[in-house]
Amino acid sequence: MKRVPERAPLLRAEEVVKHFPAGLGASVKAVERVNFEIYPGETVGLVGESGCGKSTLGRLITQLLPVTSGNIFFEGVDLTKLSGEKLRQKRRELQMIFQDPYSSLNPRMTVGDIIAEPLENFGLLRGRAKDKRVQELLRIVGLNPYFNNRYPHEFSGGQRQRIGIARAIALRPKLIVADEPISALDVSIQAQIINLMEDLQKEFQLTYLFIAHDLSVVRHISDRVMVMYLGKIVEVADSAEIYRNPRHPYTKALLSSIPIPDPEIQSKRRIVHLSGEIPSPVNPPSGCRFHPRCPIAQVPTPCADLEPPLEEKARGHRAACHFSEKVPVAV
Amino acid sequence: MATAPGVATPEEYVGDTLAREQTSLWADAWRRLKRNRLALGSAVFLVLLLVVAIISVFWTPYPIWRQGVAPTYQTPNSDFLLGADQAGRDILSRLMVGAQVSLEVGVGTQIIVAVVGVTIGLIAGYFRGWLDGIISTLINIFYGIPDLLVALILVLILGRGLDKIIFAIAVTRWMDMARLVRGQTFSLREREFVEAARASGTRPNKILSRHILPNALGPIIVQATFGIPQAILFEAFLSFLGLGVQPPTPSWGAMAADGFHAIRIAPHIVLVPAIALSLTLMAFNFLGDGLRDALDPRQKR
Amino acid sequence: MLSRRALIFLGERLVLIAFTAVAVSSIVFFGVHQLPGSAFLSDRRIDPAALAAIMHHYHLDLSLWDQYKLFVAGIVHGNLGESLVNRGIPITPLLLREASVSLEVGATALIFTIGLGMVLGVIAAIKQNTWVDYLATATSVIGYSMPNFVIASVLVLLFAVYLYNWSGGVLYYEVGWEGTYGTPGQILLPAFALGFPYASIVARLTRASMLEVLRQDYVRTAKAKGLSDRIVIIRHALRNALIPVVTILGPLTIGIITGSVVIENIFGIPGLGKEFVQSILSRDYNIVIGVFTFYALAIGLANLLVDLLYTVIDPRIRY
Amino acid sequence: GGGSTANQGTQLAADQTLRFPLNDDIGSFDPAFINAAVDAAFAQNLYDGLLKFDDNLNIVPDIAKEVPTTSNGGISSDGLTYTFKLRNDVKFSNGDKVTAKDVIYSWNRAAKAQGDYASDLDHVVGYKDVKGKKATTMSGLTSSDDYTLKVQLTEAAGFFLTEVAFNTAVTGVVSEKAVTAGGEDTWWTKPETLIGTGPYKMSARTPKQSLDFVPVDNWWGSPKPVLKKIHVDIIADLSSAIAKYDQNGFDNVGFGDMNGNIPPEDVLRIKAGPKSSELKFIQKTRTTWVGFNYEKGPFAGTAGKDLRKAFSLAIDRTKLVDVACSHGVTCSAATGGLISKGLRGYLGDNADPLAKFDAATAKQLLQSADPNKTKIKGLVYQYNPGAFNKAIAENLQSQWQDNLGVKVDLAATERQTFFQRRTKKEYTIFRHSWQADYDHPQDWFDNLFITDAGNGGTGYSNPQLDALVKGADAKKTEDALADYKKASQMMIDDAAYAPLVYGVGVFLTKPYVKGPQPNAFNDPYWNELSILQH
Amino acid sequence: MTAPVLQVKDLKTQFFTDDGVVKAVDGVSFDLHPGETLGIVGESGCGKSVTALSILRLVQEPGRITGGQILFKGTDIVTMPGDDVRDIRGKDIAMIFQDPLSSLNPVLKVGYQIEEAMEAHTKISGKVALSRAVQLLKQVRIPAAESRVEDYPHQFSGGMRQRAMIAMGLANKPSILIADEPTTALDVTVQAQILELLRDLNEETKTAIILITHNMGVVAGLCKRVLVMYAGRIVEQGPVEQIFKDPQHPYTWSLLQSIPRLDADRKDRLLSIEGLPPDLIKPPRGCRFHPRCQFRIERCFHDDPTLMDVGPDQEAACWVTMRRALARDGEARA
Ligand SMILES: Nc1ncnc2c1ncn2[C@@H]1O[C@H](COP(=O)(O)OP(=O)(O)OP(=O)(O)O)[C@@H](O)[C@H]1O
Ligand SMILES: Nc1ncnc2c1ncn2[C@@H]1O[C@H](COP(=O)(O)OP(=O)(O)OP(=O)(O)O)[C@@H](O)[C@H]1O
Ligand SMILES: [Mg+2]
Ligand SMILES: [Mg+2]
Repeated sequence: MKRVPERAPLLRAEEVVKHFPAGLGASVKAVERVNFEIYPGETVGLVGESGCGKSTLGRLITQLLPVTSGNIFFEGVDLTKLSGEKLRQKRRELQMIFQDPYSSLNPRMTVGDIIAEPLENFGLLRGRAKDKRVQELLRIVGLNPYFNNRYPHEFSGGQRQRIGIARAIALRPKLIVADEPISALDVSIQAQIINLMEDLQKEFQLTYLFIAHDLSVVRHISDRVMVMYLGKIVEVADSAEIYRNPRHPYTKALLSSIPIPDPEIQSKRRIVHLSGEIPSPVNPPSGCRFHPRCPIAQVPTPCADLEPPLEEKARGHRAACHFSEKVPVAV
Repeated sequence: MATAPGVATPEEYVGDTLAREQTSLWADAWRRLKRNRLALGSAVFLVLLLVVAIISVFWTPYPIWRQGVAPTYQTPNSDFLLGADQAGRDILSRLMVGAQVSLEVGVGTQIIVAVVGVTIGLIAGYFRGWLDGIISTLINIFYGIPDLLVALILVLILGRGLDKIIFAIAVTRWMDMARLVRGQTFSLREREFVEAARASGTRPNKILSRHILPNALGPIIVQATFGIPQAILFEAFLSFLGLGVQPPTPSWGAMAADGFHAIRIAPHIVLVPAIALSLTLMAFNFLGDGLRDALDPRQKR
Repeated sequence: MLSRRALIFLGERLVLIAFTAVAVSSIVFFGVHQLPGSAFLSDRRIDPAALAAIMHHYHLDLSLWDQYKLFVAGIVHGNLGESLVNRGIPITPLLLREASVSLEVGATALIFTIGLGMVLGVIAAIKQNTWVDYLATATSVIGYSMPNFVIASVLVLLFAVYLYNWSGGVLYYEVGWEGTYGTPGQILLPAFALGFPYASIVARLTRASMLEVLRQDYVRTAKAKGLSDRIVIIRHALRNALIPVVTILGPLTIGIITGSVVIENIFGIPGLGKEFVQSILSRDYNIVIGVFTFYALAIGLANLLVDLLYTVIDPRIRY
Repeated sequence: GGGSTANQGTQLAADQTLRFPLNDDIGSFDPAFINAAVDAAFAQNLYDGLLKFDDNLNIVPDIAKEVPTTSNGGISSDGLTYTFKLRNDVKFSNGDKVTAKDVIYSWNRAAKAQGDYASDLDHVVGYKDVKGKKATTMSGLTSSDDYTLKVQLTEAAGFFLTEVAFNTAVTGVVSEKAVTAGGEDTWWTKPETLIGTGPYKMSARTPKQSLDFVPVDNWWGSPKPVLKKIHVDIIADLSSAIAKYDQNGFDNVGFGDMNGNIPPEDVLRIKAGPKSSELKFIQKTRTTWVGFNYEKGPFAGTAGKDLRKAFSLAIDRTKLVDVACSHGVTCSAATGGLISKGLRGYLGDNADPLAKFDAATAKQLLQSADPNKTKIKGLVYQYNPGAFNKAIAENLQSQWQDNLGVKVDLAATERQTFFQRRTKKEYTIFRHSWQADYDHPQDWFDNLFITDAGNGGTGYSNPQLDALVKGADAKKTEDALADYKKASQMMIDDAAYAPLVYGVGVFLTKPYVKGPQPNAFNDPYWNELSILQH
Repeated sequence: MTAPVLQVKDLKTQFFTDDGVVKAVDGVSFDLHPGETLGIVGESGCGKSVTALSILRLVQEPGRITGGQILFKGTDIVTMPGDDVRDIRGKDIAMIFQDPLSSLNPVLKVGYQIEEAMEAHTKISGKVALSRAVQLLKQVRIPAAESRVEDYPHQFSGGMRQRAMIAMGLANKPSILIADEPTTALDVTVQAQILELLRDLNEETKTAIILITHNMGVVAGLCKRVLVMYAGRIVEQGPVEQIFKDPQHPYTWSLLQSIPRLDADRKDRLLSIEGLPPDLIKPPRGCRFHPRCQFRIERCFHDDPTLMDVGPDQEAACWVTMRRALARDGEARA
């Protein structure tokens, strides 16, 4: 198991906030004062229920969306202060892999053109050199290099996801944000992509932010895991640690809900019930955002009126809970 | 290991087996279109119409202006296949030139509409914000007024002439295209491949030209195809109210209007251009339907 | 029943419609004054002094801007001025009456349009790819490929002429309008001519929308419950299929308005459409502007109606 | 006059309603403003003047007891003073008596209003002051007692009585009381205040939809009205109106100046059918010709004479009327000068050499005037739209191309714009026409042909003609005719125009409508009509 | 053993598309006993949903059942008159679908849609139906059911919609409930609740459940027996414990190996199944899985295996079976 290196972070998010206008002066508080770091060479997993702000955070990091406030430092440079050509130049280092292998490739462009586009944008390679590079990239991701003049719709989902990966690594970026790269794929294909991503990481010293809602996949691929709930990061820890010793009741509930493909174990497991549904991000609950659903919350104080800070509960293990010690251990 | 013919085997690359055979999306669409007999028949009809229109530039059985080549109100006979009109002019000749007028109006209008509508739509859809606000308001205002009547006033202000009619119709018909392209751009902009292009540092103009426009082209073509009969109808309407092209240039609408009062003594004067008009409109509509089905496989049955 | 919110919404919309009407009439105001020619020209002698006197009477000697101010002052009082050609006729009551006539015909056409269109569309969708479908589809393509003047002239030929001759003058369509509002019989034919092209469009839209809805999961759910086909179609499919159909009510209104320009002339109906052509050709500026104001109001109200209908049909939409 | 067909019996029908259509609403019923024939067609039944035209266009007394002449002392020997003796039994429809004061009021009011026909009074002393707003009454109008009116003229005018008789405009008598009560501009729009002395009064009006008239009780004149109601529907498309006539919804189509608007196709259809006897064709006083720009362009001045002539001779008018007027039914070739057939000043059939068809000469003239056809290149014939004008334009184009080898483009410009541009002499070659107001050549020459005539549009100027016309205008009509004819001859010599057609009015009247036929100017008076049993 | 309530015998359902005939279900047979919970797993497009829809004869154009029998309590649904099928639908066999939002009619109240399910089969007054609907909503644990019956679907959250769908399914106390991926669109926490609900309902009402899913974990938690489908066929079936512990078909085995598990130690690499699922218009000859199978033998290329007994109550369609394959690999390694 890789240890988190004690180096300067590749990326640091400070108090990042994203609000979307939702009409009549209201706003969707998609991401609310989030802080975290990503170190070079590691894979950070980001999990959470649908709509908790994972994708938004991913898009903020790659600057596909402007932040409402806060800063994102990439190798010490504040991305939120950049714009236009300067930002464009930074994009060489920051790439993204998308969830939907069908809508993430332009159906009117050949696969070769799709992969070559990032190269062209920065004028890196031309003519035959470019073609050769494209073919090499195809080979790297396990596709036949001579399919470079085919169109995306001729490929299957898994193959398309490989094309998306080839495009993402074309510029040799330092950080890749992968937004649920496997959740749209057939079960039998998912492992192919996970393995490919792991291989590429080794080969090109990539750093991943891996977004998923499936904790078991995240745990498999990540060195560290961040758990998000309603726009906030509620827990960050080493991936083995978080499974063994969750310090946030939400993480605990999430873990207990994941079905294990073993009837014997599954029939013995006890599910931590969360009452109610995920609240609206337009009017998030006061205090700890999780308190209305929390099995161990003490209402009204402190949970309903005091927002718990994301603080170190153990070495390299941070959680945002007033009663983290009460979270039951093990599954 | 022997491989049975026609049986897929795993090879060195995962990508050796393709999910489908090689076809470009356009070829695919063409294949679907070819199967639609009505659309294909319409396309053939329209090509013939185009040929007739081109021929009419150089030759017509009789000069379209010459009166008294036949007795007035002559019903169709072997010399005058479609009869003669109230001034004793050959209707067939006039019908041929009328095809020319209709096609010019239809296509000319749609070219302007396409250029203007696509540009405006792309700008509004891609850059959004206040620009989109202004454009959308403009579009809504134009939708709130009776287009034809505005075109009519414009023709009165500008004066007659094919170019002016084309302009006037285009001025009142650009919104459909602009709204369509705006909507397309809006949704395409949100598609992940556009995000991917942005993420990999593609400049906006290239995103518009390489990613958004080509993907919106299908609906644009369909819209333009449906726009043509509309424009032709507009011209016929204006002609019917006596505001069409200058006589003796015949437009089908004007021919019908001129013969309108003769409907009780010589219905063919009205019916011939009316049928030609209806057939042409029908052909464009069928072709539009066919194109839409072909270019939008979701509707495929 | 109306909530406060709904009332505010309604109020806002009505203000907006009024504003649009003023805006449209303003544009038309400046537009028509660009038209060459004037209402006072004829092949008679044109004495400059006399002309000046008339121009003065109608304030046409003022600057366009001053005229506009007068116009706006008038319009807020609902006064659209006086006809330039038919002297001494105040426009507002005239147009109100003509609008009511057009509304009568237009509404009949609209009812007819929607009724026939939906029936054709639904039948075609249910019997997809059968001869019924082809027949209905063909009818509708023919319908919107025929200019309304063609339809109207054929109808006149059939019902006013051939039917009269055939029945020996017993059965016939009486051309020309009795009084202000005509008889139901007299409304029917123009309403048909006016509505048929649009009925075809509605039919086509209904068919497409119906087919789309019939593919939806909830239709499958309804079938899985064991509901009969009739109930599935009426209760589950139709109402949802109506939603996109309602959308075109706005454009439909515009279509019927423009269509009325031709139809009213052919059938001799004393409505706004007939007025429009006459007044613009005779440069009766005030009437042209007035007609447009009415049209803008009608279109605005139609769109409001569409939005209200939405809330009735689709509970997801709330204002 | 007299009923046309009486085979249906001579019994009067129980329902004495006359129904006929108009294609547009009337412009005004205020005599001071009336300027259209359609308005006049109604006004003649609502108002009276001192004199009027009878069914045969003779000037006959109306409110006046007799037509003034030199012999009966009504006209002074210098032709400057006219004295009218008024009947003393004339009443307005509200019962008020009519006196000379009412006449003076009406005339002054008209002069002040400066409607299109106000100039009919321009020979009256004091008119210029009223026009120039220096006075409100014309000093030339005086009355010694309630029933005597004296009119002073500034110069002798042979056509003055004609102008007085043309009483539907300007000289019609209105009631001051009613005008004041109803408002200067609006009194005539309401049945209550539309007060005249005629046999009928307006009983209802829905603007742009219908008009209704009923007889005035105990009307003072004769014959006493028989028709109990006149109902007029406004139907934009006359074909629809004719369909309604076919269905017995109308008793007549053509009254109210609609006789020139009946589509030739309907005329042909009815003419070929069983009801052809219901069609009546009346020679109307309208002439259509081609105007040339006399000031600039290829046709200008004396230099352009040959070209003008060539264009005129190249027109085969038989073919023209064949196509444009349903085989010559709705119009006839204009072969006797510009003043229409049937009017004083008409030169006689085939008297106009410009109306000859002679393609050979035409070509020759063109060849000598413009051998390379450079001057006439890009020629555009201007007209205002309308089925008739368009048919003529298209036929002219066809003929000029065939007979002269000249390609002339056509340009339709809407009526309103057309007149404006034509008056500004922007057009080179264009449609021109005139409908006589009254039967006097002065109406034509002063309006159209003298230098700077208000409605010329050509810029035609011939000082000799001007002088001749001025002299003729002062003469008594009978004496002046020769001069006018001479003036017409001058225009022929100048080839000032290319004559086309004279208008023919078409009337469709049910056989049971009894009464006189319309004449060149007017519909029959309603009080002379009745409905027979049918 | 009781008689099966549903017997599917050699079911064949095909779609006649422009591109060719899609053999979506190609000879599927299985039995369902009263009160049983049966899982059907397989990756996308293998024919799970079409099988389910075929049972209620809800396959839409251009699809058609082209062969086989579906015996419900002894009578064949395939050949039944339409009206009789309609009687069975929703009354004896109920079905719930994957996307609860699109499966509920957006313009009708939730309560009404449940009442309708009852009124389609029994004559009851509106009042009774309404109180039944409230009761059903309570049964599926929807809080404040009395007021929520008046809500429209869009006012419900995802989990509540699926509960409402289940309530609708239970309205006529059917003997079979077919749930087609009832939790795929839901979050894991909600999924856990729905699965628990289904388990409880199965125990309470003894309704037999067919649960369709592609998630092996979901089957493990709910079902007693499982069918594994691949390319329109059943490739393996048996009791859940058996299949998960000792899968005999390489496809089942690979599937279980290829998914990361929370409970196991983290592995460096997952086992991956190479290649693509086959095209059902032109499926591979021989065993349909052979192009992707790492244990194939010569015979697999041309011989199509049928289900064979591979253990107690366990069947697999494979010439090799994992038992033999693993033994062979062991030999090779040794
Ligand atoms: N462009 C946008 N405009 C408005 N609201 C948005 C926008 N994008 C996201 N949101 C809202 O922000 C919240 C977070 O969305 P986000 O897509 O980041 O969630 P997620 O965690 O990625 O969910 P999922 O697992 O469904 O992908 C949601 O409530 C969403 O509705
Ligand atoms: N309407 C249709 N037309 C053509 N082919 C169809 C149609 N519906 C289903 N199919 C085909 O039938 C096969 C089986 O589909 P089915 O929906 O049963 O798969 P599934 O196992 O339920 O997959 P998923 O997990 O995606 O729901 C697929 O290959 C599909 O392409
Ligand atoms: Mg997301
Ligand atoms: Mg499925």
